Amino acid sequence: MTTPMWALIAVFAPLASALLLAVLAPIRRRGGLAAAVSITFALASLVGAIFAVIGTLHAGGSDWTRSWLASGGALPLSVTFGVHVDGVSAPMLAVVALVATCVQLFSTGYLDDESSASRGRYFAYQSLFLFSMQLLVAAPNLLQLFFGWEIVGATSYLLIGYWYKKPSAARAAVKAFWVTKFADMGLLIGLVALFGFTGSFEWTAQLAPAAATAVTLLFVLAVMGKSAQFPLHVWLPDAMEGPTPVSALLHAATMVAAGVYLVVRAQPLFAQAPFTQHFLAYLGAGTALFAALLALVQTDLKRVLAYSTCSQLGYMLAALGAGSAFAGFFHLTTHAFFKALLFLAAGSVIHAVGSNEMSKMGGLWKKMPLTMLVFIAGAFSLAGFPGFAGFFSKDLIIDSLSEHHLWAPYAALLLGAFLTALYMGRAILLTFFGPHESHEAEHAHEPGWSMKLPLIVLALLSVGAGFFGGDLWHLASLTDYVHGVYHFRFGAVASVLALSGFVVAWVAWGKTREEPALARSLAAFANRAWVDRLYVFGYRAGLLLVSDVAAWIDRYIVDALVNVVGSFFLLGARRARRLQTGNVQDYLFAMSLGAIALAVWSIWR
Amino acid sequence: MTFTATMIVFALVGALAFVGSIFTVRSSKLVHAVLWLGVTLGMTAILFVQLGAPFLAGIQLLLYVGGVMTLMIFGVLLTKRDGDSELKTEEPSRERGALIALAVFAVLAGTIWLGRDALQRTAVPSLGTGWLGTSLLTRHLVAFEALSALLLAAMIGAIVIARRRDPDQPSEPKES
Amino acid sequence: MTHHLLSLIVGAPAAAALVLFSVPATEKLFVRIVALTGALISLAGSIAVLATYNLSEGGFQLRETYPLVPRLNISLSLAADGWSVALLLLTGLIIVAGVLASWTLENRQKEFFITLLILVAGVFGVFVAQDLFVFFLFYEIAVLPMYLLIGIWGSSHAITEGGPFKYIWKLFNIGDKQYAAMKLTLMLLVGSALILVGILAIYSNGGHTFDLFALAKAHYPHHMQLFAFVLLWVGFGSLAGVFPFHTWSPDGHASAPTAVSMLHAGVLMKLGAFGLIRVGMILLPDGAHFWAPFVGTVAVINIVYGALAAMHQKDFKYVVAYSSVSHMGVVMLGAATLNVLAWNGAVFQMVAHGVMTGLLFALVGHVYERSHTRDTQRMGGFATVMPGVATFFTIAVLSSLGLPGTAGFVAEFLVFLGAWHSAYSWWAVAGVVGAFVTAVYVLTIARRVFWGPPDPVKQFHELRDVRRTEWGALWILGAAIVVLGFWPGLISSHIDKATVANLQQVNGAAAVTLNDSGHATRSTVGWAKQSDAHRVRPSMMGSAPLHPSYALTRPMPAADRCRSAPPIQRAGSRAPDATTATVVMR
Amino acid sequence: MTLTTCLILSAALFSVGLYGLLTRRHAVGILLSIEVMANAANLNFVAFAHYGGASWGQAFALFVLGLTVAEVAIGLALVMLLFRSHKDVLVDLANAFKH
Repeated sequence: MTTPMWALIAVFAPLASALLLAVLAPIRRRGGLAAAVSITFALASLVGAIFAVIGTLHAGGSDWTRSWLASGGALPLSVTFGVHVDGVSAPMLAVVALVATCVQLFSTGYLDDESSASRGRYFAYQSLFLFSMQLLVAAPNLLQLFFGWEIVGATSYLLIGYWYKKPSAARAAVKAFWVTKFADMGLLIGLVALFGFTGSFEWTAQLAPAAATAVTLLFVLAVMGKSAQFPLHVWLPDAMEGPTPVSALLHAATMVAAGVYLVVRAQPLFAQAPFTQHFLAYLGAGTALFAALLALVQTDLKRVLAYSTCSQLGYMLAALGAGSAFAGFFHLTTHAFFKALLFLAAGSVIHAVGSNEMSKMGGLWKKMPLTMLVFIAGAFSLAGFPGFAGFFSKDLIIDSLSEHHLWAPYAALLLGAFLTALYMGRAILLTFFGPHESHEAEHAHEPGWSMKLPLIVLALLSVGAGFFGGDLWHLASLTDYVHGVYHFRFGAVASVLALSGFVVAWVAWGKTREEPALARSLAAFANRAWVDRLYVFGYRAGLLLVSDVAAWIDRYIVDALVNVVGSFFLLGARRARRLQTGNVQDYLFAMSLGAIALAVWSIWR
Repeated sequence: MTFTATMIVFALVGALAFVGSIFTVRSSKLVHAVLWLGVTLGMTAILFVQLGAPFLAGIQLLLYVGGVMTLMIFGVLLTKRDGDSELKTEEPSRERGALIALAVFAVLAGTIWLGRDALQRTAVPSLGTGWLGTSLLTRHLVAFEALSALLLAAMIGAIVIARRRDPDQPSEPKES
Repeated sequence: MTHHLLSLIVGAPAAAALVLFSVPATEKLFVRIVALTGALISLAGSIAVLATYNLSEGGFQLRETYPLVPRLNISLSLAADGWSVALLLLTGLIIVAGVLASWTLENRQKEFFITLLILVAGVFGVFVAQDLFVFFLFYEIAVLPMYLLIGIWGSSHAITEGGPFKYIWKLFNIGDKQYAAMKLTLMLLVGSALILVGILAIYSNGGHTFDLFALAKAHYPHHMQLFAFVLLWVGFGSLAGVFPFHTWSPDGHASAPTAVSMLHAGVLMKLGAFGLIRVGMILLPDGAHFWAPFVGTVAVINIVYGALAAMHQKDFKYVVAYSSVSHMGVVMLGAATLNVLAWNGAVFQMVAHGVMTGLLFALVGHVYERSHTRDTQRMGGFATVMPGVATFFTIAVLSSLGLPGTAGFVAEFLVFLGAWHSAYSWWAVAGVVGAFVTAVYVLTIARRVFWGPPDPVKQFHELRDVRRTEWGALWILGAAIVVLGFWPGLISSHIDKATVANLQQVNGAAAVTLNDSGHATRSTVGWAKQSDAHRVRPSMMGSAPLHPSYALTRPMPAADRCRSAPPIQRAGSRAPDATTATVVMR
Repeated sequence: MTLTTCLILSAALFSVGLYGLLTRRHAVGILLSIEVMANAANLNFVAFAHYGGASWGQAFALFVLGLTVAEVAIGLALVMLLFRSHKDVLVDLANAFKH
C-alpha cells in the first residue's frame, strides 16, 4: 500500500459509511448498529491517516489524482480530484480522524436518550461530515478544498439542526448556513477569479500582486465566515444549539479550523499578498481579544467555549498573518485536541446536569472527579499553562508576531492570553466548585465508559501533544513553505500572564458566584446582540424589502402588462363577437363579398 | 349577322329560363316557386339539346323535373306552418341581395366580355351518348363510383336525419 | 437496434399513448403499467444512447432520416450529439419519475397519461430533430398539451394576495387554473409565432432547406441575423422563462398538477434555452454576438430577480416556480457568454436544474396532496410526519443553492467560470450573489415547512410520508442529483464534445482576427465591437493577461493538472507591447 | 347562339340564384335557389363541351346532377328536422351558433 492509498482510505472510508447509512434504511434505523458502522469506518479512516503520516515521514509527500471535470476547446479546464499527502495534510487527516472517532464514540453515550432512528440519522451525518472534512484536508487543489468546504458547511447545517423540533436549533442551523454561505461567496468568486487569471485552481499559482491581493482578500472573506472571525462570528455561538459532541467536533476542533487550514494550504498565494497578510494579522488579533472579552461574560458553559474557539482561531490567523504558517498549523492541531476535550467534558457535565447554564451547576468536583480533571487539563492547555500542549503552540504564535514586529496584534494576543486564563478559571470555578446550584447538580454522576474513554484519550493528547512540536515541524517542513528550524523559547511573559489570569479568576470567583461589577458592565456593553441586530436589520430592511419590491413589481407591473394585453383582446373579442349573428345568410353575404373582391383582384390586378 | 332559327329558339328559351328563375326566387308562394323552377329546368333541358347533349337533357327532365321537383313539393307541403303567426325574425334585406347578385353578374359578365376573343369558337360535333357512357365507365370510373357511394350515403343520411325520434328517448334539450 | 434507437425513444411514449387510447379507463392498473412502460422504454433508450454514443468520434450520431415532404425538403431526420445525449437522459428520468409521481391520480388518469406521453414524445423529438421544420413541429407538440394538462388536472388553490391588491387578483382570476393555463398557452404560442417567423427567415435566407446541418453552413445577411435573433430570443425565451416573458411560469407551474410541473419546469423550459442555442445562436452567430451583452444582462436579472421574487412568496408552489425562473437565468447566462465553459455549464445546468426542480415539484406536489394547502405559513415541522420527503427536499434545496456534491454546483460553477471570461465579469459576481440569495430563501422555506416544531394546531399530524412507487420517483431524481454532483464526467464529456463543435460553428463564422499584441478582436459591428474595442479592464486586477478566451484560435498551453507539472506562469508571458490594460475578449 | 351568349345566360341565372339564396327566408326556398345556381353551372359545362371541345364537360354535368340530387335529399331532411324542432323553417331560426 502506498501512502496515497492510505490517504484514500482515510478519505473514502467515511463516505462508504455515509452511503451505507443513507441507502440502507434497516441499518440506519437501528441506532446502535449505525453507530457501530460509523465508528468502525471512522477508525479505518484513522488507521489510514496514521499510515499516511508514517508514509510521509519515510517517503515525503505524494499524490493520487484523477480527472474529475474537463472541458476542451479554446478554454481548457481540467479539474482533478484525489489526495495530496504532504506534511500538512497527513497529520491533519490523522487529527481529524482521531477527534472524530473520539467524538463519535462519545456520542453513543451522549445520545442514548434519542430514538434509534434519529441516532441513525445522526451517525449518517457524522460520517458524511468526516468524509467531507477529509476531502477538504486531502485536497490536491483549491477546488476540491472548496468542495469539501461547502459540504462540511452543509453537514454543519444538518447537525446544528439535529434537534429540529427546537425552534432555536432550526433557526441556528439556518443562520449558520446563511452566514457561512455569505462568506463563501468570497471563496467562490476568488476561485473563479483565480481560474480567470491562471487557468487553474492551484495554490501554487503565480499572480500579479494586485490580483493576488484581490483573490486572497476574497478568500479571507470565506475564512472569516468559516472560522467565525469578527464580524462574521455571530453564527458560532448560536451553533451551540446542536448536540455537544457536534459542537466539539465541528464547531471547535475541525470544521471551523478549515478556514485556518485554507490559509495554511494556500500559503504560497497569501505570501504574494502582503496586504492580505497584514489584514489577517490584525483581524485575527482583534477577534482573539474581542471574543475573549465576550467569553468572559457568558453564563452558558458552551458559549464560553464557543467564544473561546473564536478567540483561538483568531490566534491562528494572526500567526498566519505574521507569515508563520507553522505556528498557526501547530496551534490548529493542539487546539483540536484540547478544545474537543473541553467540549466533550462540558458535554458530560451537561448530560449529567441537563442544562447549559453555569448557574445551574457548581460543586460538581465531588460527583464527577474525572470530568473535572480532564476539564482542568483542557483549560490549562487552552490557557497556555506551561508544559501543556497549548503552551507550546501559543507561545510560538506570540513569538512569531514579535519577530515580525507586529506590535499591536502582539499586545492584543498577550492580553488575550491573560483573558483566556481568566475566563477558563471562571468557568472551572463556576462549574465544578462552590455549592450545588440545582437539584440535578446534586445528583450528577460520572458518565459511562463510552464517554470516559474519549475524554481520557483527548486529555492525554492535550497534555502531551506539545512535546511533539518538533516532529510536526519535521513533517510540515516537507512542504515548500515552512522554512527554518523549530526553535522553542520559553515565553515568560505569556506564562506569567496566563498564571495571573488563573489567580485573578480565583480572587474574583473563588469565594462568591457573584459577577464582579466590571464583568457586568462588560456584559452589558459587549453582549453579542448588537452585531446580531445589525444583521437582522440588514436582512429585514435590506434583503426582505428588496424581495418584496421585486415580487411586487413582478405581480403588479410585469404581470399586469400581460394581463392588460390579454384583457384588451378579451374586450375586443367581446365587441367583434357581434359580427357573428348566427344567421347563415349574413355569412353568405360576407362570403360573396369576399368572392367578388377576390375575383376583381385576380382579374384586374 | 343573320338570325337563324337556332338563334331565335335560343333567345326564346333563354329568356324563358331567365324569367322562370326570377319567379323561382321571387314568388311569394313556395309551390309556385317550385313550379317556376320546373320551367327553368325544362328550358335548360332544351338548351342542352341545342348544345348537343340530348342524353343530358333527358336526365335533366327525368331527374329534376320528375324527381327533385316532386321532392320539393313534398317538402313544401310537409313543412307548411299553421299560418304566419310568429314572424319573430327579420326579413333579409332585398337590396343587399340584389346588390350582391348584380355585382356578381357584373364580375362574371365583365370577365366573359374581357375574354370574348378567346371565346370565339365554333361548335364541334357531339361525341354522342355512347362515348359519354364509355368515358363514364373508363376515364371517370373512380368519380362515378364515388358519386354512387355519395348518393347512397346521402340517402342513408337523409333517412337518419329526418327519422322521427323514438318517443321513449328524451329529445335533446332544446336550448338557445 | 441502434439504428432506430432515436425513433424508439421518440416513438415509445407516442406508441404508449396510442395503446392507451384503446384501453378502457377502468383498467387502472393496466393504464398505469402501459404509461410506465412507455416511459421506461424511453429511459432505457436514453441510457442506451449514452452508452453507445461514440465519444472519441463526436458529432452527430445515430442518424435516421425518413423523407416527409420531399418537395419542401422536409424530412424526419433524427440524430444525437453530446447535448442530446444529456438532455435525452434528463427527459427520460423526469418522465419516469413523473409517471411514478402521478401513479395515484384519481381524475381521468388515462387521459392524463395520454396527454402527458404525447407531450413527452414532442420533447424527445426536439432534442434529436435535425430538421428545422420537424424541430418546430415537435416543439409545438410539446407545448400545446399543457393547456389541457393544466386546465383539466390543475389546481386553483393559490394563496391569493390580501389587502388592496385583492381586487386585481379577483379581476383577472389570478391563481385560477384556467387563468394559468390560458396565460401559459397564449404566451407560449405568441412566442411560437415569433419563432416561426424566425425559422422562415432562416429558411428563405439559408438556401430553402430545413436541414439544420445545411442551414448551419449557409451564410446569412448580417441585418437579417440581428433581426431574426431577436425574434428567436423572444420566442424561445418565453419558454425558457426569460425576464420579462416569464410571468406565465410561476402561475403555470403553481397551477399545474405534480407530474406536469415536474415535466414543464424540468424539461420544457429547457426546450426554450436549447432552441435558442441550437437555432438562434448556432445558425445566427452574428446575431448571437451582437445581442450577447443584452441577453446576458437580462439573464443576470433573471437570476437575481427570480430569487428575490421567490423569497417573497408564501405559496409553496410559487416559491419553487420562481426558483425555476432564477435558475433558468443561469442557463441563459451561460448561453449568452458564448464560450466553452459557459456553454458546458448552461447545458449541464439544464440537466441539473431539470432533475432538481423535478424533485422539488414532486415533493411540493406530494405535500400539497397530503396537506391540502400551499400556504407555507400554516405548515411547520413536517419532517416529523414525513421524514422521507424532508430528506429529499433538503437534497434538492442544497442542489438548488449550488452546493458542491450536487449537480447544481457543477453547472453554476462552470457558468460562472465562463462568465468571468466574458467581457462582463460582473455577470459572474452577480450570479454568485444570486446563488446566495437562493440559499437564503430555500433554507427559509425548508425550515418553515419541514423543520422546526410540529404545528400547534395538530392539523397536519396525520399526514403520511411517501409510499411505494412515489419512493421510486424520489430516489431516481435524488440519486441523479448526487451522482451528477460527484461524477459530472458521466455526461460532461459528452456535453463538452458537442459544445466545442458547436462553438466552432458560432465563432468560426464571425471573423476573428488577432491583433498585434496577440489579443483577439472581433470584427462584428454594434455592441460587440464597441465592447471589444472600448471595454478595457483597469490594470488593478490583472497585469497578467487573462486566460485566453475561445476567440483565440491560438492553441492554449495545455493546462494539464497533473501535480508534477509546474504551475502556469503567466506573468512573464505577456506580449511585449501589451499595455497595462488588457483588452477583454468575448 | 354562341359560347358567349351561353355564358352570359348562365351568369345571369347564377346571379338570380344567388339573389334568392341571400333573400329567401324559407329553407325550401333556399334549396330552390341553389338548384338554380347548380343548373347555371351545368349550362356552362355543357356549353364548353359543345364549343370548346372539353369532352368531359357532359360527364361533369352528369356528376353535378347527381350531386344536386344528393344535396336536395340531405337538404330536405334537414328542413324536416328544422321544422320539427322549431315548428317553422325560417333559416334565421337556426342560429344556435350565435349563442
